[in-house]
Amino acid sequence: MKSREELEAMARRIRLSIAQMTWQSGLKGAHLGGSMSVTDILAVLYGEILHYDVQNPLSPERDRLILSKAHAAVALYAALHEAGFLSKDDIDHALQGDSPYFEHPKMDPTHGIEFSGGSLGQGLSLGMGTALGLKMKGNTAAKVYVILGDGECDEGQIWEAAAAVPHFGLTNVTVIVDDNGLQFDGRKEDILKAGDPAARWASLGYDVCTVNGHDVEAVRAVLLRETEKPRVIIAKTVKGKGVSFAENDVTWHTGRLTDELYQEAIRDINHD
Amino acid sequence: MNRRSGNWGEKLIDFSRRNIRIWSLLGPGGALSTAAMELGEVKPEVQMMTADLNYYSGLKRFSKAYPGRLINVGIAEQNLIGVAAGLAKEGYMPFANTYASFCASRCVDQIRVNMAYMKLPIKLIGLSAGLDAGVLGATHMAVEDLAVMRSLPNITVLSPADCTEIIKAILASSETLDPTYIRLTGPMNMPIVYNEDYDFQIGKAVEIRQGRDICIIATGSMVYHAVRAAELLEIKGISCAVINMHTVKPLDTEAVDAMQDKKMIVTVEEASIIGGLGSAVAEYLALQKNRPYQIMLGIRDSFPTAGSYDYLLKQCRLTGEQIAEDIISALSRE
Amino acid sequence: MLGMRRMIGPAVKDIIERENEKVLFVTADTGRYFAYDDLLRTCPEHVVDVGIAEQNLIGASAGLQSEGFNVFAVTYATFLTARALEQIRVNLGYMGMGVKLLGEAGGMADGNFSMTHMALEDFSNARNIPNMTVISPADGMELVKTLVALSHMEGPAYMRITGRFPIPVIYKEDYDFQIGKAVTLREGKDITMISNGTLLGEVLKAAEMLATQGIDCKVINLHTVKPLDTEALRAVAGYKLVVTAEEHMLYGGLGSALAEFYAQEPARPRMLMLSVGTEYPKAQEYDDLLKACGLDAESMANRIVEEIQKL
Amino acid sequence: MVDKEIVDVCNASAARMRRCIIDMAFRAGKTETHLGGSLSMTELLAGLYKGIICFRKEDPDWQERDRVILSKGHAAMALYAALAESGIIEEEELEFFKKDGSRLSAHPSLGLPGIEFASGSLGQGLSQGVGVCIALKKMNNRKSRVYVFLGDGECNEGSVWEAAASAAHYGLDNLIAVIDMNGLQYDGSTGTVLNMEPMEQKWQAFGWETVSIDGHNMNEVLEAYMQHHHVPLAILARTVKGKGISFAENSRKYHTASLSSEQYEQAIRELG
Repeated sequence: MKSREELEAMARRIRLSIAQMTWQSGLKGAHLGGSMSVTDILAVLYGEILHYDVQNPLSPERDRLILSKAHAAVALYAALHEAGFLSKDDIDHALQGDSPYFEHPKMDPTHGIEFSGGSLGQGLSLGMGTALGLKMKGNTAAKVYVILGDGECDEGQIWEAAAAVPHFGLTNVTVIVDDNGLQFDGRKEDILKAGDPAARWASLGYDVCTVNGHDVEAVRAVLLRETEKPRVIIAKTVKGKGVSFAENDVTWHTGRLTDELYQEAIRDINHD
Repeated sequence: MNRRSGNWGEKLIDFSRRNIRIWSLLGPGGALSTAAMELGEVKPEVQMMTADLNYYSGLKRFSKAYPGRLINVGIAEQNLIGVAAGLAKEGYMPFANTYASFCASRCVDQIRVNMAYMKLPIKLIGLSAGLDAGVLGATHMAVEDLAVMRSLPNITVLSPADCTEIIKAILASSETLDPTYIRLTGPMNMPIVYNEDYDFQIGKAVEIRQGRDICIIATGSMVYHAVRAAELLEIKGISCAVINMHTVKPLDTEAVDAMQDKKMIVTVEEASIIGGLGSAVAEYLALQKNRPYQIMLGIRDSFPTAGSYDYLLKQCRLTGEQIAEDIISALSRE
Repeated sequence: MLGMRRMIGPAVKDIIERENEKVLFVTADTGRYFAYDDLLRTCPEHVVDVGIAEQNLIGASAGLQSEGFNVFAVTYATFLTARALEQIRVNLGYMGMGVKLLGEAGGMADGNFSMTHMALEDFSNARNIPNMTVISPADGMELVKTLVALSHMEGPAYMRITGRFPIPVIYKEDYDFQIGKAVTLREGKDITMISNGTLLGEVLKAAEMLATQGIDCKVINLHTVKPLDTEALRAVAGYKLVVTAEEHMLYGGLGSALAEFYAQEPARPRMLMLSVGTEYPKAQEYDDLLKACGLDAESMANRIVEEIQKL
Repeated sequence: MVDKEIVDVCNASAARMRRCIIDMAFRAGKTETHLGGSLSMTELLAGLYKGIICFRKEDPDWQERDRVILSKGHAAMALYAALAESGIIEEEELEFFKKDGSRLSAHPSLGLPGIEFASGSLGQGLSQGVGVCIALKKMNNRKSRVYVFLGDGECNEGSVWEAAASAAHYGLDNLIAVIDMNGLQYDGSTGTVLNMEPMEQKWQAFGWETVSIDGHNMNEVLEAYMQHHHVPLAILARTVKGKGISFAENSRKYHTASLSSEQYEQAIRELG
């Protein structure tokens, strides 16, 4: 098992890559806020939880990770780089020119990207179908992880799929909600209150737990806990986490990093 | 996953006259069921899927014969496509069905991303396309589905003419990994176009009837009515070819080219005249040097009032007699 | 650098204050894209945000409209016309609720976000719904004129907002805008180019390039894709080539609408349909996308010259 | 307790409505009609139209009317019977149900007095109701209330949950969703097709008040309608599909069915 420090160091490297890709994207900018909020979760997943083999990326036994909140693509690219699926070169060219690694991930399982994304609300259905397919094939080794945004849970399709996962007995599914409390137009609370999200999932038959999404050990602990039911982990996070000027600021949903801001971001991340 | 070779020639399905009559009696649902049973037998990767229309789609028999191979996601069409995508990616070949009016509208974004963009081998079957469910009102009439599916890239669009062709189309679609939309038009006791076995190939139109003066290009249920119209026109001395354009996309442009010498081209479809087969033919001809005059018959740009199938066909002027009348009046205009 | 969409918020505010206080701005978590801040501050009672729930956006808009409001329902063009297509079909098409849909990032404006955020089938999906009016304004002035016209219009409509910053200036002076009435932007006698939206900036440049090669090119702004201005189209049926240019997939859009129309006419001009094509383009910047799809001025001019040589 | 007299009036009305529904179904001949789901909601509609809502039959567009939206549009027969019972349409017009070109189509369409929205495509009515309620609030109309009738199977649709979240977010205390929980959908029991239970917790988790009743007990029905609520209210009415006709009760086959003469005679006998 990796130490807390190792996981945190990995998260820090991911954050630095995110900042770098955002900066090198120039005027385009990138979805910095929602990428930083999901970083620690991805660090734990790729650092410790997910089973994958870079040499054999299509192994049937691999765990499937579906980033439904696909606008956090840069976080995924950075994590895939940590995992060894993407090279440094890939990261250095991401979001530029005709790089295949642009604002939303494009399906490329050999590089760890299970599905294309960009249209919110679709990932849990994909996860459900994948899990069902695995179950039907008798593949009990592979697990399915779906990462949703809290704003994304406005979409009705999420609730169609959410009802179906326990109904089909897909206990190999883990849903992680990156609950950073902000969506494009403002605070979740102001745009569309979620009521009691944990109760929503619980009423459907999930094992629900809430965790500090930036505490790598806590995240690891809930991911390692055995359950009989499909799981939902509501990860309380901070949008823009680690970059002081972007934290909890809705305008940093997408943003551009000038040279100065990039330097400031690097300082912040390294001192966090 | 072991795939049996695609030679349906030595297949289990017997395209005998007797069977053709039985399939016609059972209608599109029965044909789907027959094809599904065959696929269940020879293609282990095939999964049937539905959104609370297990009975309606005629797949009850399949689900009994192949337990666990019919996935019903409930009344949740968007989820239907997403789940199909997940299955497709894991190596299955999902045949998902729901009402054509819903699959071409409620879950277009999901179709767009999973089928058109990711090109996952999902076969989507639109039940009661056109006016078959018209008695249930405009919500259940699928008139824009051809246009919607055609504008999306990478999706093969099939619209078989009778129950025999429905079976052939479904079986043929299982031979490719192309995302495919199969549009089932026509009622129970569906008129028979093909009385005997014939060669069906995706993308290859069938000249059902030869003619000198004009050409009717029809698809789906309208092929039968087009033949009927051609027979009526023959009596009036107008010699009329009929083409069954069962594959609306990709369009068989060679078949259209062969008709360019005709005085007039008529397209007939049980679908909106905007964006469907008529439009596909017009788009192609628009780029040619000498384009024949074309009239486009189909459902005018409106929602017909609810009613029985026969009533609606008449309301939309899509019976053989009405098609013949409209052709004659167009000829007199031209 | 978001271009025309940033004009929506202020324009709607203006309409509410000066023209029509029944107007509501209903959005699905994309209000900020439309610079609605000022609108939100000065007339918050005119703003409704339903969250990232496009299907609910349309249903709720229909409910509001049925109670006598004039609703502008605004979000990404592709999520309106794809995710919520059935709700549009039933509420706006079938029931005829006069909700006005404003779709941002029409065409490839947000192309760097990949095809999920490009609206490349929106003309097709909107056009085949009965009762719909479909409009794509060419520049800032036309956008404002369209919004005002829509706020007074009865039936349902879809407005597509295209392009990035800077918005090309198509109209240098005031002109008469009417829904359904095409505008001739440039006279010419050899061929006709028909387009709409900000792409007209490229089209006009292409016409200039063609002029230097001795090809006299008329340019028509067919801002209303449905209903078609049949009079204007008949008037150019005698040209030796009618070129359509659109930020849309090849099938089902502006070019198809014209092909359908001319097919049934006595005079049927040869057409050339310039479009995104039959494959989704790769995600990249807007200007690069135009080039990749052959929709920049130079590629269009070259393609037309090639076509004319074949005639 | 509700006044016994009102209960009796409403029950009598429900009995007449059942008779109308059976007549309509029988007159439709061989075409199948949605018998089961119409009979399950007869008391719910009778109680509403006879005991609760305000409308002016001579002025169906009266601003202060209560609005009724039949989201489960396939139960149109029940709604038509209720409209005839309340004098909004003539009872004679029921004879034209489902006839070619008639105003009484299999699913409600606009043009018939008392129909607020056309329906037939499941999952759309609650959104329309949300829009109407917001509009009423904006217009300071505090009198009108909006009743949306949903099926339990219909709650599979994600769009229902988009609307549910939004109704709670906007605090729509003028909105009442009535869920006809007859436990059967087209393909079988709601539990086997896609389990949505426990419904009560689910609606509560989306921020609604709930009340569970026996949907055939008029006393409970009326009390539920009269319940005060500060957020939107979901009335979860347990009902019997095909209620009142022994051979149709709880039978999936009678979701849609045609009636033979013998069946019709038997149904009339059983209704008394």
